Amino acid sequence: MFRNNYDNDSVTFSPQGRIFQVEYASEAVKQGSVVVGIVSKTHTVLVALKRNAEELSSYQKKVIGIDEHFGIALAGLASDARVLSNFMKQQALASKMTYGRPIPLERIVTQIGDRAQTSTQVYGKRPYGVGLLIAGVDETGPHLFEFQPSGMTQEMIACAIGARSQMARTYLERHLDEFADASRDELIKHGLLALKESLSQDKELTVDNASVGVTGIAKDGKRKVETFKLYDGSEVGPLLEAALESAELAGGEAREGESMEVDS
Amino acid sequence: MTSIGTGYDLQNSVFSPDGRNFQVEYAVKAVENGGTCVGIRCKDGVVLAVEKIITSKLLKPGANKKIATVDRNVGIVSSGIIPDGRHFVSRARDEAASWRSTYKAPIPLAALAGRLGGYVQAYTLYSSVRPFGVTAIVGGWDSEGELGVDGQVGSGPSVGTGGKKPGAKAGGPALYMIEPSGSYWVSLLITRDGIHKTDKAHSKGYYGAATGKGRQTAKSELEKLDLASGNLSLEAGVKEAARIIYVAHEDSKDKEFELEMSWISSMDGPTKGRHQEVPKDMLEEAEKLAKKALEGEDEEETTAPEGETMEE
Amino acid sequence: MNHLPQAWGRPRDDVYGPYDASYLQSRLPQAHTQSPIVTGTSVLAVKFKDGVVIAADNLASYGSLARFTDVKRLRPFNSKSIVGIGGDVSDMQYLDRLLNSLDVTENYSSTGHSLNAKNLHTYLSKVMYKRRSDINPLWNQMLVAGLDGNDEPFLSSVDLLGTTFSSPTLATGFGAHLAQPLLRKVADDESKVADVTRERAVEAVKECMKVLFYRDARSLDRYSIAVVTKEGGGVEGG
Amino acid sequence: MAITFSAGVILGADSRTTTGAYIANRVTDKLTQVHDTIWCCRSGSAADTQAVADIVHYHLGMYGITNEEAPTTQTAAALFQELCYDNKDQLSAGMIIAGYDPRHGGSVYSIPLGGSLHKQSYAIGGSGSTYIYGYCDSYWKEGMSEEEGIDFVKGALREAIKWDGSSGGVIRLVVLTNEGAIRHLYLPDQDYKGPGKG
Repeated sequence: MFRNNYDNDSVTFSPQGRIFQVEYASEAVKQGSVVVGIVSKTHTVLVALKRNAEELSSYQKKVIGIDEHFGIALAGLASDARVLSNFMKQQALASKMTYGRPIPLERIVTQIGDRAQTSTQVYGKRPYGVGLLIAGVDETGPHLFEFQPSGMTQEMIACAIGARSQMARTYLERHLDEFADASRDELIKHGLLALKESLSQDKELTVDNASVGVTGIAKDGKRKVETFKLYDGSEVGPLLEAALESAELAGGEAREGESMEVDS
Repeated sequence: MTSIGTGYDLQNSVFSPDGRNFQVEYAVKAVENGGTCVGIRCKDGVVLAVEKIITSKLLKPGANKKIATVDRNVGIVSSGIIPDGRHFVSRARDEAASWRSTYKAPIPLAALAGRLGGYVQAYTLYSSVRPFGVTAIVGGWDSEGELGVDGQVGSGPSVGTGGKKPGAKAGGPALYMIEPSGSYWVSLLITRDGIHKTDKAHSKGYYGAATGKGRQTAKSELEKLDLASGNLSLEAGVKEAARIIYVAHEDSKDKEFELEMSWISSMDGPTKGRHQEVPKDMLEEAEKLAKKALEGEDEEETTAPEGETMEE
Repeated sequence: MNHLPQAWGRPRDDVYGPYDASYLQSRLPQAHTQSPIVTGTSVLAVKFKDGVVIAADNLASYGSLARFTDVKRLRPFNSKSIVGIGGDVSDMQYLDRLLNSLDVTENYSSTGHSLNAKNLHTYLSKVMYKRRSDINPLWNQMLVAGLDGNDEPFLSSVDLLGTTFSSPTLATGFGAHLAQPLLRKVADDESKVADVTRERAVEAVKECMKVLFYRDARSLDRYSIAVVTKEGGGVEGG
Repeated sequence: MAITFSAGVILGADSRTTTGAYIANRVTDKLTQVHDTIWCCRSGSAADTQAVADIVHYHLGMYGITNEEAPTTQTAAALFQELCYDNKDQLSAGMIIAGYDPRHGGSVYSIPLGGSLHKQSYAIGGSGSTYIYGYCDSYWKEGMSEEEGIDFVKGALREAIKWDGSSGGVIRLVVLTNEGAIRHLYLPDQDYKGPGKG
């Protein structure tokens, strides 16, 4: 029934020092649809592929705004993500209330990391079955963090998690050097294209299944932060068009090249 | 691994017939795969260093600090399960804060190490929890000057306090290593200070400590430094720590890594008794020297066999 | 005979009339009635174009007795702000420790986040309001001087009720009556602050400290004065 | 009262305890030991101050055992302050804490009614203290010898006993130095000149 004797709970180490229950929880993240995050010097974006359970049902929410200055994208158990996002909303409000300052991202990320760690060390709890990308702006600029069920959190330049996310990561690694100086639009474009890489053969990005969240440093002097903006449904249309257009330009050449080779 | 299949290793807090606690031993395995950490107690401060293996190109360089600050004068670095390390640090901060709220002064390192050892040990006692998958190095500086009471006002006699024992030493650098079992002075490189009294209050812990994947190499390098003589300065210690991390990394050369270092000096030293990151230029300088030292070693190694062949 | 447990051991109603139990319910919510014992008097502060000047004398009075004459009542916070505290000295020391622990937790990470004077003032106002709502107030009046998120001079007050007030010049305690009118001559509204030099502000505060020493019976001629600017803040004895 | 001097600290007190105008105890010992070389002077409610001193005595004992190091005067002052501050509504306790440790030498702390903590070079407290502010301010010198220190404390206490109805009886002193704690006793019928040490 069990793969081995050491994977029944998260309070048992395997002889190699592994905790299988935590590793299995990471598998739950890989079951979720893919989400991508990228950060530049001025902006940070989250791009997600939404799934619907059946043809006529609505799509599962993948990107959630937490506070004015940051939002999250999730892959895995959505209900676990809701627990964490509610917690983050509370903490963000508490920071605003007590200090009148937007909560520093590193701090909120550490807090959920510490919370998740607890459920990997105590019997009767299970690890969270969700991975998160946390993107936002604070006093020290734009940031992107990855959160894993183990409680591990890392600051990233770009990241993709969820089903088939390896392809998106390959895209991100290939374009890594372009992100720092990318404009807001370019960053969204990269996000969507990375996401596109991870789609299965029969799927395409549409206004129904793509979500984009953006925040960044505001251009006009007084307000420092561009409020976290979530693009869903028809709003995604123009972003998608722009991205696919540029992809066709680049992709078209490549395909031509390929066919040329075949011809010769 | 004779334990596997006997059933005594399936639960924490269970002894095997030969008196072992396997779950704790397995936790140590988790540590042995972690990035190498080194701590050096110099005559005028403490250095902490860690090898951070770069697991993905997408990680933000220079971010994701692994050395944490506790109160103002203590640093902690750990090898093993990183989130467990964060839990450990969080507990250390709580202990330091709790000490402050009772005694209105910073917690002495010996007391902090003792409390943390107790905390970690408690996680080996119950089947409802698992042991910590980390070995942590705790380094800091106990203030050597007069300590006031937090919040006090007034200044006392302007001529200074009377009757101070001349040459009475207080405070100084301290370094401890806490393992998954909760033990914190059993170490391969523990040479207790023979000059001073060896009770808890006068113990400063280890001269040098190393854990993680490259600990064996690091320990033998530490032993070469003759730390017990108390001659190594903090500045030199920073360079040695960097070099040791580089040497210890040789075994996993194929993986790229980032070096992170922090230090704590005396009250009149460069960090004024605070735990801080080693300044960037100093870190780069230390890295440069470390690389040079490594190259030098390689040359020796490559020339030596050549020499042999020549003789033949 | 009445068998209710509440009536056990009490005089019988039919013989002595209904029992007056009102005294049993006379407990009010737990209230920590307290009043300040060892106290500090006024704190003064003036904004100028690059920062804020703040001052308070070094006296802690015990009633009318000038009991402690070496009490520093200006408390720097992370080199960007200074809090001047009047009122109960034991509560001032509590606040000092509170700010100390806040500073420790704020410095756990070295990634460049730090609380500015405005954040600090918001925090203190919540602390003060929470304590007054618990009917256990911290018996103090405070001025928070420093720079806000845009590096503009910041000056605001909080009192034992959690009331906050902001103005280019502020004074607590006796100073609110004696010094504030004089300080308003330097800058009576926010638009004038840009014309006030550091020297002018320091001079005005020193003049007011002198007036207060002459007219406040709980004051001392030794005081601390501090100037906070972008370059940081420093307290000096005077 | 307690003072710092060149080799440590000296604590001194009269010995009168009153209930209203009646002298309940004419040979009270108001100088209480809370650790080897950390002592305190108690004023205010006898019950309250004894209870507080007992609690601190316990904590300092535990501190010494668990940390394998004697507590400093600062540790004692912190514990006293916490108790007096947190329970200010219930307590009527004015404490002076004086102690010697090799690290800090002699230190004197005063904790008046509200529970604030003041580091001082000398401290006076209790009902009689109001009568000797002038005396102490005039005759105080920093870094006195032991003999000068004893004379200063005795002189001040004699004034307090003279003018304050609530002060009286014998004068008790404790001298704390690197050598440890030494008690002195001075009796009114010997004009406060003896028997002295021991």
